[in-house]
Amino acid sequence: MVKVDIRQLNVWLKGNHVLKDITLTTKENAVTAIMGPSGCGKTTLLRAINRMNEIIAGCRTTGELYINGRNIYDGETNVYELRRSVGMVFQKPNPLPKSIFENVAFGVKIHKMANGESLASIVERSLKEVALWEEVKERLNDSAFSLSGGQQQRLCIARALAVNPEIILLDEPCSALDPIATAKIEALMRKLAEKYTVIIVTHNVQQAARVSDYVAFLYLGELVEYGPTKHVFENPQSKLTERYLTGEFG
Amino acid sequence: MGFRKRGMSHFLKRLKAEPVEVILFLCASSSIIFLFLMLLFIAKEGAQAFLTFGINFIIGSVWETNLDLYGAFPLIYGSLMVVAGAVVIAVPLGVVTAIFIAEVLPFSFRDLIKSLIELLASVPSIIYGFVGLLFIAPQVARLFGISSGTVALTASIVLAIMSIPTIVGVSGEVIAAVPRDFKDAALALGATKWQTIKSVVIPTAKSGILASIMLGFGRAIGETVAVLMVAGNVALIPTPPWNYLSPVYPLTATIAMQMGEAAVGSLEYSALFGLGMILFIVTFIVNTLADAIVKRESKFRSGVK
Amino acid sequence: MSKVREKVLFAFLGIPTAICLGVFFWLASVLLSGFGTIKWNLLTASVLNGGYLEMIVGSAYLLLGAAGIASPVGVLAAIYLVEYAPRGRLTRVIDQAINNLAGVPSIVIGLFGYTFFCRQLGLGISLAAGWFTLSLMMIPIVIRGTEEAVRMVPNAFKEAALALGASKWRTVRSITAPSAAPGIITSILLGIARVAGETAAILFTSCVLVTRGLPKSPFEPVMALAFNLFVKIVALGESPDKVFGIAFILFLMVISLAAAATAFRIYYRRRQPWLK
Amino acid sequence: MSKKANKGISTIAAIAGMLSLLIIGLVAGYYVNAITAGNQTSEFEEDSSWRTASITLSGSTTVLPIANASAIAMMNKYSGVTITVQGGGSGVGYSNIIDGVVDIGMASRDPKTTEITSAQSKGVNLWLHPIALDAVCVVVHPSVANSSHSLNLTLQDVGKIFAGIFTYWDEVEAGLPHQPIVIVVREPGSGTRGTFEEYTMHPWNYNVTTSASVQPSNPAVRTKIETTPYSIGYVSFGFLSDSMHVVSLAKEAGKPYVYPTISSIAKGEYPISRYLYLITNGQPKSGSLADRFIDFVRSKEGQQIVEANGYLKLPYVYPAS
Repeated sequence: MVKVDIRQLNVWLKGNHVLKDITLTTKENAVTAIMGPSGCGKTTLLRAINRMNEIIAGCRTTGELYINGRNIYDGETNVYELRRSVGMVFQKPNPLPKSIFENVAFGVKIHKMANGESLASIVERSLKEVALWEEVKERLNDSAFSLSGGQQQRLCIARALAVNPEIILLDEPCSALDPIATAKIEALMRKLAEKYTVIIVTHNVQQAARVSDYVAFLYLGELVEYGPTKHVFENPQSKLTERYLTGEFG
Repeated sequence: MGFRKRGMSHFLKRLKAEPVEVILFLCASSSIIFLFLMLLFIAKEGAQAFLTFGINFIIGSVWETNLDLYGAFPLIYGSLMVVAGAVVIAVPLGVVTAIFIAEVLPFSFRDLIKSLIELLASVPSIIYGFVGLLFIAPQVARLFGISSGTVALTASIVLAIMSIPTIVGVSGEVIAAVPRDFKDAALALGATKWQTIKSVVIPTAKSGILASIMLGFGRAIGETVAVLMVAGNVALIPTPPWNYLSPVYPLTATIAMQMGEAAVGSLEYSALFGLGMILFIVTFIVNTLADAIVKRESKFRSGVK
Repeated sequence: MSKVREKVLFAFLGIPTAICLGVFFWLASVLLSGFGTIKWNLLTASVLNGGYLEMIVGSAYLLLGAAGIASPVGVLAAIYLVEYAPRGRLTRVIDQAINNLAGVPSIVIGLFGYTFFCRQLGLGISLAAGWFTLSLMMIPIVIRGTEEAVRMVPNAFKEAALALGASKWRTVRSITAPSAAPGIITSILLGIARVAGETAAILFTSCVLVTRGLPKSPFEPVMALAFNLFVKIVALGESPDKVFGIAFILFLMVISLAAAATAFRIYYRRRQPWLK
Repeated sequence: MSKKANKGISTIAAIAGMLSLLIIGLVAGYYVNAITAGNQTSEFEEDSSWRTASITLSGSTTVLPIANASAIAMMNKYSGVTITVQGGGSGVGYSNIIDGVVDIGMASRDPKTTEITSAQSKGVNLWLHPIALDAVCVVVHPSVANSSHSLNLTLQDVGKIFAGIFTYWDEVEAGLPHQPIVIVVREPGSGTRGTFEEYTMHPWNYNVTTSASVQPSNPAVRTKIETTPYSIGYVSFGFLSDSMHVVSLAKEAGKPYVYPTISSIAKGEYPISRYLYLITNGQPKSGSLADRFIDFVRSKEGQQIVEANGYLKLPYVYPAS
């Protein structure tokens, strides 16, 4: 099942042509990794999927991007509803300056989603999904900043899950974390793929190999190679991909 | 005492090691020295008034030079009334303007409009007084059908105009300091711009905004020349006390008006320094509180709580 | 649709901004309306012939002297606070004192200036007393501005010098201070702009209504725009059209100082890539 | 951009800035002092040292305009003299002379007893030089009285009004409007206020009601009265205007009501009049600049300045020098 279908996507940021004619489709309930050296446009590609590029001044986008068969750049899409259904987790954990509970409840409140199910149970369910519940259930009213980095990042994932998204975008979610916290998040990603479509940006080749089903390799704003992870890693079609995978540059 | 001893010997050691540092240190401590001298000299000159009238210097309700009776309450009340009016006008205008500039306005306009409003902050107070006397007071008189426009309301309006740039400037900085991360988090969850402002930007910046309001308040209560020109200068509590259409005689205006008339060393002279003392203490407290708020906030941010 | 509702809401939020800008333009137009009535030859005519020249130059004397005192003290204090001060109680007290000094009302500074500089130190009503009094208002501004400028100098610059074996003071002199110079100059300009229109602080300390020419020593009094404007309106009750010229020149002087400071800052921010 | 280039630019900018300011200051100073040097004329004898002397005046804001204009006129006439005029109030005029801070004080009232004792204890001999005559005129808004229905009051009536004993106009005189009286006064220490109270309040131990509006100058009082219905206040003779009604005053009941005119004031018929003074410590030394300045103010030219500022010239003429 095709979940995200990108066709000839071009993005300019402050006059720089950051993404050039990207065409790519991702499968439902799979982990797709976007990798490439820094500055290749992988974060911009990710942020194109929930239209977060728009909040940057001097951004221009052309092309089409279909989610569930609807072009989100058609001018009629409700961007707020789009961002609810496409959750995002950032490079650096970014909890809001609120309590742990309020962080998870934030999205539920702004979308007025707590009908029937109580807010507390949504929070509990979301925190359980990221395996954080046991660690924080006694101190839900503490500042989110009292958590460790890894916990903060899982909290941010829980916050995204609380609003029932279909797609989760993760922008190098482990780059600020230690190896143990990284392992936990990676395991979580595999679990999330059972229920959600997961797209992750990473510059860590091993991580892409460990967690993803599909992998896309971006270089200087162009899509160089895209395919099932196993296939790409074992038999890269492009010389550039091969050199990147072997660590020649990146 | 122990602290000072250690400080002293440390100081002397430093003096030998790096003499430059001592000069730098002296410059840095000049603020403390002058603040201390200020307290000392104003208290010295004002002591006679406090000794003569005791608590009645502050709560006494008759300020009458001919009788050599100095009860500053009507003056304190006048100051508070004018400043309260200014705060009511300036805070909503200033804070909303700061939010609008920082969060809503297109990038290209931000700097221009911010600079224009900052320029307003540098206009001298005597110019505000001049314009207030010439243009605002007559309008107030006409609008409310009162005979003379030099009343508490006019003073409040003039003060509000003067305080808005301070409030916009400082709260603008605080709002700009709300981390990008927080806003991204809310936006990525599908929050609208307004929801982001309401539930992330304002709560995060609120103590900074409060501090900016207090700083504006401290500025306003010490404002002299503009207020003197438009407040009407009657040393009485208005009847009823909330009547903004009656003239008042703020502390600062009293000092500036009567200082020229008071013979050095007289009770009147001392009473005017007493007023200075009251102003000094009030602004000291307000500023210290504003600082404390800012500091507490930065601690919370770093997760200490 | 929520987008439309939000647009309407933001339009309402824009009203206060429009009011603030309206006030600015109104103020400017009011003062500009007096523009035509100003006789420009009075700018260069002596007070003895009904002009403003001594007041203009007198104001400049006051400002330059005050800046001459406040700049070194403020800049050195800021360098101490950023580069040298140990983290401790004393430093915190100094920091707090600077904020409190900045918040002292100008009329109180004026009272202090009169009793301390004019009477205690025996300076009398003089240019020097005005310098010291005004510098008390400038010092906190210069310190805060310089602190910010010095903090913005990247550590890498300083470390480069220190790694070469330069002493701390040497590093400050040859790396930190020059890199921060534009910010320091901006803060001094802002300090001058802030006190340029100050009336309450010089009311009792340094000004007279009329005298001949400019002070020949710092111990003589001076004529200044703000003071003369105040006395002419409040004490002499001269009609507004007679003093409009002084008001307008004062406004112009202060606004151009402030605008110069802002322009200077923007220009140098662009030229110093590390200031983002 | 390299560090070095930046350092060079900012240092040069700073030095250039300082230098140009210094040069501008020096040039401006030179220019100012060149154009403020007046022309030499000889009205007084040539041989004395006063031509290069300096004096300072301070005191009453009522006298300030006269002193200001006289100082400018005299400095224009004699290129070497410097006359500095500060403000203050009559209180400052006396205390500065007693403290020996200025050469000439200005006052629009006689010294208070405390000022006389203070002067005596410091060995200062307060010497009052009348330079102009002034009358304090009681004025009301035309809504109270006008040319067809004028208002006559005794000094004690005026006192009762300003003390707040009368609060409505019809209490003062039947037929006046039943409206609260709005009282406008000058700031404490003002000579105008002192003179006014000396004649209308002190004889009966009245004190000005605290509900009075305080105004800092004669023009301010005038504006306030002109724009405030049912108001009463007082101004110097020179500040009367057609938009206010001037009250005729009688010393006491039964005495004639006198309207302030130049002749009634000069003859001493109008009850509230005063002299404006310059004050020195003892008789100024003959031929000193202070002496010359006082003579100048009393000369024909000086008395024209007095009249131009709305006060009455002295009824007698002092010989020049």
